[in-house]
Amino acid sequence: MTTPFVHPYLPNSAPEVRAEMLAAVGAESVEEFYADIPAALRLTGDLDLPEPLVAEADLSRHVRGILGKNRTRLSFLGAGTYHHHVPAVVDEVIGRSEFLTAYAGEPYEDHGRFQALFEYASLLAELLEVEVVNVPTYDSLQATATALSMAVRATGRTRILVASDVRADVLSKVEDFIRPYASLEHVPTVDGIADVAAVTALLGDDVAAVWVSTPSATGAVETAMTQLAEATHAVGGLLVAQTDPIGLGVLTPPAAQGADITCGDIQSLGIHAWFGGGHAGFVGVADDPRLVMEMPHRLFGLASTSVEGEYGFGDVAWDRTAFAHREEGKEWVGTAAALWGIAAGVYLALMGPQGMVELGETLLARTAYARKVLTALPGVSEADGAVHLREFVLHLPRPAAEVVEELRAKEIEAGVVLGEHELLVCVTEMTTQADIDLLARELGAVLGTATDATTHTPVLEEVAR
Amino acid sequence: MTTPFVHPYLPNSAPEVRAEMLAAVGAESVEEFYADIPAALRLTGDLDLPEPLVAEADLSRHVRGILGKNRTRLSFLGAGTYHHHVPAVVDEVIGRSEFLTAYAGEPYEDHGRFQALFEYASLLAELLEVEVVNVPTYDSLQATATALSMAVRATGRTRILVASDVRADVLSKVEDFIRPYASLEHVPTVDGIADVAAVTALLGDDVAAVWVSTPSATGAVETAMTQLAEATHAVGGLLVAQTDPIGLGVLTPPAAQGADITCGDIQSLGIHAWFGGGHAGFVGVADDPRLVMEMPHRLFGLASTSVEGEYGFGDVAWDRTAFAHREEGKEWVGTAAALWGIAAGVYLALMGPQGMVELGETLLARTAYARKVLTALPGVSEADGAVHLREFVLHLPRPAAEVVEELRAKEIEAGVVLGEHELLVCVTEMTTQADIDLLARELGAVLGTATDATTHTPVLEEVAR
Amino acid sequence: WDEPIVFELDAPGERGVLPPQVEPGVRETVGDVLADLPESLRRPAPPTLPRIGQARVLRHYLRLSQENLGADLNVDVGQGTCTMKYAPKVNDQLVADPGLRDVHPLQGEESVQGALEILWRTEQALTAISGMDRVSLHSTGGSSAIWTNVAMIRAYHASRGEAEQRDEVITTIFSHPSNAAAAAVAGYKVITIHPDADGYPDLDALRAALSERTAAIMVTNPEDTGIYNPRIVDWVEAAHAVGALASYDQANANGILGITRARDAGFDVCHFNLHKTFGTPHGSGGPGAGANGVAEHMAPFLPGPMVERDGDRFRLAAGGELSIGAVSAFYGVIPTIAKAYAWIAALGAPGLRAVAETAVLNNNYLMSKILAIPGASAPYATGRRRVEQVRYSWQELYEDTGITSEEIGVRAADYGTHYWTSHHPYVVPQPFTLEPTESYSMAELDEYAAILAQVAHEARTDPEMVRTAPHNQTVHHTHHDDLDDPDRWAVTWRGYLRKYPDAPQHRRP
Amino acid sequence: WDEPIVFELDAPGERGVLPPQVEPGVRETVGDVLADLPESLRRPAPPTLPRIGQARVLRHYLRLSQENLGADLNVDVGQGTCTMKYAPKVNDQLVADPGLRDVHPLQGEESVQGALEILWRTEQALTAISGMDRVSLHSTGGSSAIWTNVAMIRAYHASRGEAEQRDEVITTIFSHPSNAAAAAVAGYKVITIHPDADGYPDLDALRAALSERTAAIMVTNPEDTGIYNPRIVDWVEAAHAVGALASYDQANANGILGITRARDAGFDVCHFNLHKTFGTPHGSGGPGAGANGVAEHMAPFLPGPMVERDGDRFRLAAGGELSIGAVSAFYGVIPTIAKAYAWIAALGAPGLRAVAETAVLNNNYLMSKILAIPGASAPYATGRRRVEQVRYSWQELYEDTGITSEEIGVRAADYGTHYWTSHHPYVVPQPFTLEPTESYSMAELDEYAAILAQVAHEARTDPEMVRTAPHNQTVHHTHHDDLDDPDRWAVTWRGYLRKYPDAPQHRRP
Repeated sequence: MTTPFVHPYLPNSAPEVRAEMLAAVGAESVEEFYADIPAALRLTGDLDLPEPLVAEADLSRHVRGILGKNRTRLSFLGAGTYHHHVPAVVDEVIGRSEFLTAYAGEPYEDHGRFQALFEYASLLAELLEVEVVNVPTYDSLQATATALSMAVRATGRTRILVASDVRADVLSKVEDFIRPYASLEHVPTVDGIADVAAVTALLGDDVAAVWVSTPSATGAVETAMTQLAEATHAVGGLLVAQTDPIGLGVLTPPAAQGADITCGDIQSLGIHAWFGGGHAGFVGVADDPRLVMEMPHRLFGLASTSVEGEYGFGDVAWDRTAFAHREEGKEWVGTAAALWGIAAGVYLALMGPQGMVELGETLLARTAYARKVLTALPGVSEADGAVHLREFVLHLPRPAAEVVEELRAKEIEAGVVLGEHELLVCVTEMTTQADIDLLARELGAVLGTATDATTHTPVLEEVAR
Repeated sequence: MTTPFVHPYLPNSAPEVRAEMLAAVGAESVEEFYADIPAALRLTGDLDLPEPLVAEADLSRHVRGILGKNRTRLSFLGAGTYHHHVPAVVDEVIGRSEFLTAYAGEPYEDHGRFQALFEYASLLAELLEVEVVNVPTYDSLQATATALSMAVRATGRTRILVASDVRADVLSKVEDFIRPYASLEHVPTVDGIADVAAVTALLGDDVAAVWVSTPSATGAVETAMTQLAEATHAVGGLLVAQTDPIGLGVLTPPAAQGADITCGDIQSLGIHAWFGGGHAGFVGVADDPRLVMEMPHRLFGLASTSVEGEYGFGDVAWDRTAFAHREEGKEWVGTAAALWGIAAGVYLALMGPQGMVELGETLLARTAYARKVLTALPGVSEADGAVHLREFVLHLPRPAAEVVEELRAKEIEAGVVLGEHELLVCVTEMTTQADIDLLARELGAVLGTATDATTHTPVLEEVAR
Repeated sequence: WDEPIVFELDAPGERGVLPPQVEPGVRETVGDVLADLPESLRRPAPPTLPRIGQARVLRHYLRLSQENLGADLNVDVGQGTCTMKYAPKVNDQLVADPGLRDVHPLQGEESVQGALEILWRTEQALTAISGMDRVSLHSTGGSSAIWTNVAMIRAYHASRGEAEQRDEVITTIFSHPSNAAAAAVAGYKVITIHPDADGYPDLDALRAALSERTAAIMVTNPEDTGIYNPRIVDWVEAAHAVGALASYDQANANGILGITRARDAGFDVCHFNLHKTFGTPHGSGGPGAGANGVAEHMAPFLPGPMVERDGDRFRLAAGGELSIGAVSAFYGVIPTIAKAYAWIAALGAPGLRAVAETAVLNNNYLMSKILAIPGASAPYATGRRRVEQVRYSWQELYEDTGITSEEIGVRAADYGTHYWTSHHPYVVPQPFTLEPTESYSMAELDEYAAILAQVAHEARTDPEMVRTAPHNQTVHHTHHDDLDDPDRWAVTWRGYLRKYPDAPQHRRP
Repeated sequence: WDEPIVFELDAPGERGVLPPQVEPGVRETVGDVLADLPESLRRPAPPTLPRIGQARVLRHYLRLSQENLGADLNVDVGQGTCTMKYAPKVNDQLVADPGLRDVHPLQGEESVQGALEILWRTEQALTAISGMDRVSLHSTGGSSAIWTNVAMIRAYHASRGEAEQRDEVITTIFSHPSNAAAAAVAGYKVITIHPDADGYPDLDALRAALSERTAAIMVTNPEDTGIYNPRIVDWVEAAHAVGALASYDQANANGILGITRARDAGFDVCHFNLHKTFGTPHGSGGPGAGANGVAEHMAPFLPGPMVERDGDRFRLAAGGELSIGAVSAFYGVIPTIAKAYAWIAALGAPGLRAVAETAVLNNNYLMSKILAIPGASAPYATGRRRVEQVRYSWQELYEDTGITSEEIGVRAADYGTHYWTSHHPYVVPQPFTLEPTESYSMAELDEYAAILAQVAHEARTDPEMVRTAPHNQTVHHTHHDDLDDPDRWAVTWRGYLRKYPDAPQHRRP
């Protein structure tokens, strides 16, 4: 140690303590510990980094100064990350040091973590109507890639039919991931949802899976799930349904309509948007060893203990995982997104059955309302006639990118540009009727429609009492 | 219950549960429980309140909407509430459900709370150099009023000499509080600090206490504490020193200079400003039963247990308190500010001796720097030549209220108006050299001084790296 | 955890947090400020605080927190009169907004409109709830608010030249002790009324005590026994008849929110405990907050400044000439006030009424369970319903077994719950006071009653087990006698080291 | 606590949180949206989630949290290779800023300059620390970053037309298992090199394995044994010599921060685990975050979009034609990245070097304590110093007593601490891996070593005590065999109820 650097994160940095420890190990200096690193590889100077902000007050001011440049806005953005309400109790629970800073403890000492994740899986399983749900993986991209890989392995086949409009980022990940084993074939949708006849025509005994996304990338809810399942099963394939559980209080879960593997993201269930960094993926299947043994994730199970009536927990079928098998495993297991799983569990425990029903209704109603008032603007039309949850595509009379820029100047994010004239608009339970009316007014103004833009209301004003 | 009102805060609000409970007690309806309330007193309609925001998301938006109207500013305001850094660990600890929602548990079940408050008292005692510190009372106003009452009771006398410039709010509280027992006599200060000769001249064997404030209301540090103590003790009176512990890493504590009772506020020690709502008061004395038995507050003490080497805790001399004695007690005991005490304990444990020394030096240095650069402006002078910690008074060539308003237009709070031309300016460790330089520039501009106001730097910009 | 005292964690060289250092530019300008201090001011040695790394400080306090039983963790119905209810987490989070947390009370009003609006809206809501004409939020706790009441009463009589003449305050034995204590501190002689034969506040005794010397009656209603005084209007009128004021301690208002209001019974001043009735966390014993409601004729005596609304803007108006002045720093305990506001906003009028009715239902439900335990009783007004809480007695169990209420409490905590005897003095023998509030489910009330039934059963079958408790807590039987002896008590570590120089000083292994 | 499963708390009518309801104006416009759903889409009955009041949900999870042992609570040196260090609370609080938490990834760039600046600054810092030319933060964890490495390697060879030819990846047995696993998932044949006679990675074996079929070597250094490969440059050069790439798993970088850099050893790609080396909390197993550093020639293959700086502004630039595409949703795990940034900012260059040196000092200090316990050893490179962690063995103790490493771990937890055997496969017999990092004080390391010494002592004197552990934890010996049997495992409550229809269903008393 050339110069002593004393810091609150470094308890043993005082010179006298270091000397005592070095003496205990019989070393002259820490240099001895680096004996195996060749001199040519040793860094001679300091790393090229800014001066440290050792005073916490200075660090806080610096970081807050940067983050203060962000602005939240009235937003109609979705496309994978959604602005739903995060109940305070969720943040409280995942902020607890015991959960936040735990890692890979054993079932006895980390009983609480095992139980919380078992409960998460159990709660989500009720929503999905499946019996097996994994400890979360990274995000819906990974979950979908893994789900399709599972289908490939379970069937020993290599063709995958893509029956829905799927998100571009998910598609990109899946393509690169399954490249060594399988290939994707896209079946164009009709009026926003699957073309059952076209899918059926392409099915054969070399098809591992049909991939359905519901809601799709445009927010369309698939209505022909049962027919797709029947057709897929008829050739021995598996139906993989990618979904967002947020609507399942009111919508029939894919598994109840024949989907073999359900996968997707839980960001909607109590996780903040985090600039797109708050995602976690789930994979759910029936309790069928053929599929369960293909899951690469950790699964936490409930077991009895030596005390009558007491619940213990542990890893289910540990031998499936790459922890046990390195390259012989199905995939890998690593630090993924357990805390978001706990968050989603707390969310579902708070929402309960009635909460999920009411939320589903609010989402459907506000989506329908937004479609109605926005397509009432002259020149604005909707891209399809499907049932939509949360998102839908508008066809605009002006280039969508221009419209979006002009509304940003009014601190409104109007939606995601999907095509030259196509705008993907998203509403959630956080988007009130007043918010939607405001968008309609401002969009109308931007499109040159005569509206009563004089009654301009400030954005993000408080809820009317 | 006229109409069922189901709410997350009300578990037993479902009609079927209420019916079951009513049946269990043999009541027809909750109306029965109100049989003792005369009909004439029963409210017939609903209370006149806004519609409830039963959805948490709606409540959050409403409250955030209101609070969003507040703005933090570059501030040189003090006068009782100070902007010091609150270490993250402090907020973490006092945010723990176990501390935040505990109340009056017993020493066994609430061992942690007793220990944390014992430790707070112990840590503050080291800073103050006393052996007894109370579980916090409301604020420095109450602490000072109580300290002076203690002196009145302990001496059986009724005159109190006010030797320092004391804050107007503290004075107001003290006057109203001690009205039944004692009276205050003000001894004008000289050059910001006590006029020892004048105080001595007024002393007599009817004097219960001499009240010194250091730093004073103008931030002046008292240098004649020892002489005041000697003179007071010579007539059998007690020296009551009101102080802010924030400077005691480098300044001699009053008790070490003869003060009999030290009192004040701990807001500076790790408690946010809270718009003036984050205060807690302390009273510290030597372990002298004559004074300790006059303390009305709870005192938590350490005791041995039936297990060798284990520490237990409990109330010291419980029989002093109004809990035990109603109107025969010394004062009252009630919910005051225990959590802020825990916060201050964590703060001191984090700061350690070196932290308090470095902080004290930073405060003294920045205070001196601010006095220097601000009094360098033409027409600006300082009100006295005393040593100052954190606060000092400037004499301005223009009415102070006007100057303050003009600087507010630039999002700077320049200080507290004390007199027509007097401005009380406060700097802390959060006020950097750059902040002070900015104030000097802007104040110069407002006062019409030629300054390089062209190099105007944005307020609250990030720390220069 | 067997967590040492924080001083025992001292390790040379460790730092918990570093403060900002003096900039070179500042040092150049001002020199060595420490060396420049007058000799008498320069502390000769740094304070003997422990030196501990940040992670270890955190670990210390986290472990201590786990050795504590907050209301969030247990079925906290045992602290009757203290209204331990659920303090919603959302309110804690909303209030932690830097826009509230880091604003200074003396900033320009235009920059703190949000804070002022919260104060104004809370005052308005409490005005509606109490029926009073004006509300102040300056008081820093329940007892502090009682003090504010008595200070206003004193100022009122002084303004009429009757300060000397009116030197008595009347209260009841089952009003909160702080009424008596605050009146005494304010210089009043305190007269205490005991219940009548039926267990209700004794109106005849009041009438006998009232005179032109009476400054005020200061009463809690429902009383700490849970009994509502049905003749409260007669009490107030009797006081007014002799020129005295009537002060209403509404610490026990939880069961009557939206049911009846202070003003309707004729009170001149009243107060609420925001941290009790309005669902803010109790903070291990504060910060709380008090609200004082007054009738118009008492408004001039309120502490200043008050928030006024000017159209869409809010501003602070200084207190008038008759104001009692500052009762606390600035404008009251803002974080607590803001949480109370959010709690009221979430519930509204129908919610507050549901709170009251549910709390009362829970209380009577729990009472039926408790009275079914052999040895438990509820003295006074036997057979009548109670409002918000019940003061029970284990006298019968004590006579049968010799086990005291205090011993039962220590043993109950072995089952992971809190239990409290009651405020002194123990007019009710072997007392305990339970107040379930609206926050606990039927299942949780059943659980609590089952624990007390179990302990009462143990008292009869295995009294030694109860007497030697605690058996299942972080710490063992503590020698509390030491704490009453000035030669043996240790209020700080400094005192402990001096008094017990030979005590074992733990250092981690 | 004996806390039930959340489903057992079900109570009809209770609500945990209420969502916003459909406004009358919306309902008027759209009608009954549920009734309008096609039959197949309308869920016939609400999901069977439990109905629980808010306070009870909170209490449930708070109690579960207290049954968990986070790094904040214990001396967490037992999870060697996982770099359990202190995650500063200030970073958690700074990052919780709504300005970061609630922004959407597709907002206009002008409104998210703060988020982009954090990404850019973090990339710059990691570029300096690794010496690489470019850094991407898209990877969502350590193994995810290894996947990104292998995906880029695959894309690189494909761009040169060698995708088919190069179908092998070489790793070492003491590199993290995810290197082998990810390479296999990417379609590669995996060749694993075992140590040489001295315990170092075997260069000759590598040379023998390399060929024109080799796509890459993927190695960890220091390896999970704590041994630094002194011939790492020779390894990289040997790989390059046959046209293969060299991928550096820097999960174990904590001991070499500021000491040596990936680029200096010639690596083409490397990755860091931000949640390990850069002090972000592990979140019960994520979210973590990975950073991929690449040399210039690998930059075209990075996932997109990347942040670019334009003077004072920051913008997102889409990935190019050769990019491997999206590896995660949007731009990576922002909260973790921001915490890592703050950690680096607090320490700077001297701090990172002090971190490395302190971690290595602590590791060797702890090693001296552990090796003093009879029955413990550190196989390979005997007598040499270790860098970041040490893989130890209880083989000798096992031979003496029959007590396994796993049993020791369960018993160690009785003393309030965490202990982990090691990654499979157990090449080192009866392994355990300790990594003290820089976060623990000498006293805490002494405490940890004393606990292991105590358990080892028990193994010799009272083996039954060790074998029958746990004795002092929230739960008792669990029948883990059930979890490997498809007929008996229960992965969800739903599955449990179906498989064990007669199981006792707790309801609170």
